[in-house]
Amino acid sequence: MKLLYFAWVKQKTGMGEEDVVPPAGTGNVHQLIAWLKTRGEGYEAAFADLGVIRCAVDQEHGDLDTPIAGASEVAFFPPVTGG
Amino acid sequence: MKLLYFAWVKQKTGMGEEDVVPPAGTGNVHQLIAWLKTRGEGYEAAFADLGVIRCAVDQEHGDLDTPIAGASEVAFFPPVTGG
Amino acid sequence: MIRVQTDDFDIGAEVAALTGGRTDIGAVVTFSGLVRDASGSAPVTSMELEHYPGMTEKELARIEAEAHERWPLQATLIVHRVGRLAPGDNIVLVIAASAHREAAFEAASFLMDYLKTRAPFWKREEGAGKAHWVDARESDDKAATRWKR
Amino acid sequence: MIRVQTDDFDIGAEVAALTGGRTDIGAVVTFSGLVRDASGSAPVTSMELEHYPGMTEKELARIEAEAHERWPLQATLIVHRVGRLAPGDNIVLVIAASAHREAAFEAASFLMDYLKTRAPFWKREEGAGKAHWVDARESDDKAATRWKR
Repeated sequence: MKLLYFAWVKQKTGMGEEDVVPPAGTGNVHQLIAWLKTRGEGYEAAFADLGVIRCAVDQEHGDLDTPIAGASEVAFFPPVTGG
Repeated sequence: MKLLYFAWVKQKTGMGEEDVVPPAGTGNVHQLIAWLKTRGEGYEAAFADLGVIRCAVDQEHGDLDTPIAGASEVAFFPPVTGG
Repeated sequence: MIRVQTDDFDIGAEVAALTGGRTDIGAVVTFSGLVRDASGSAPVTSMELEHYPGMTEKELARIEAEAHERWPLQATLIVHRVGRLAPGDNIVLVIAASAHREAAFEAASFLMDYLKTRAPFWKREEGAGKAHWVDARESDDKAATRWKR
Repeated sequence: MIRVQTDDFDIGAEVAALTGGRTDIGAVVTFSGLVRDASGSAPVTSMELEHYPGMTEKELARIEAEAHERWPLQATLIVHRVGRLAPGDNIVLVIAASAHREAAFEAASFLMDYLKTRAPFWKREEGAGKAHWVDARESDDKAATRWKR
């Protein structure tokens, strides 16, 4: 599974993207974040406040409950500020 | 006093503008129209339906009750259709 | 700024003239109106735009001033063409520039609603050998009442 | 049509491309967003626009398709720039063309509200030696809820 990070989420994790294999039983976005936070300080900082984290699963807007089974790409970012 | 006519009001009166001296006592737009209608068929046709006549006194939107004392220019036209 | 002219206008050049060299404008809304080839079911092959010189300019200036009273606007422009036009030709251009988009959108919409119901222009459409003066639309009067206060 | 690009755009040329040769368009509304020289009280000397390639295009296409479902539109265009921009530079262009002005105004406003809250772009402002990611505005979320149905 490919993970992508944008804006300050990218700055805090220290990378724009990475390939990961989450442990069995990682069923939704919330569980994926919980696992990521065990992987180091950068992730802990990035995901400290889930109220300001937005996500997309296979390039569609999702939320903490969105299933990730079979997903090939999950992205994390702050609320969008384009336009 | 200068009178101006626009769009189909101009076509019906047969002229774009004219100088007139209304009779004493012609105090407002409605009285001016009443007098104009005595001046010929073209005026009668132009002012047959006052519901579709708009006017301006000295280049400001007016209505049938607008005074014309001292006015130098009164214009008659249909509802506007620009834009 | 307001202009009444027979010549066409260039939207990009007009926007550039309003915003050029400025860094306090965040939002620009333009409205341009064009001649369509049909009015209801009747074909339109040409259009004649008549206006009331003198009053037109005063009325457009008044409409523009009222927009500046109602919204924080950095710049506005109203350009209206007169004379003979063909389908596809530009008729009118309104531009509203502000720091934020809400004011720019509302002001441009307001300018058009007021122009449509207050500025002394009249359209005469020609097509299929017939010519007729365009009737005012009730929907335009209704749109203008949105801004009453 | 949608485009994501580093290059600037020309509003007049884009409108001409959408309306050229057509006689069924009566109203064109454009919105352009520009970089301002200040964000609140903080000076802005440059801006970096990041986006999510792939998702951005999908999201913009979805927003555009939704506008066409809601209003009778002859043509629409969304152009969004990415990369480094300076105060006064264009950021985004939205165009909506319709037979009548109500649809053109509403669709352009809708496109901007949805773009602001759904399209994956992020702004980073730099000024006075500091850089910060722009916070999302509550007013943008509120504006977008106008269109909920």
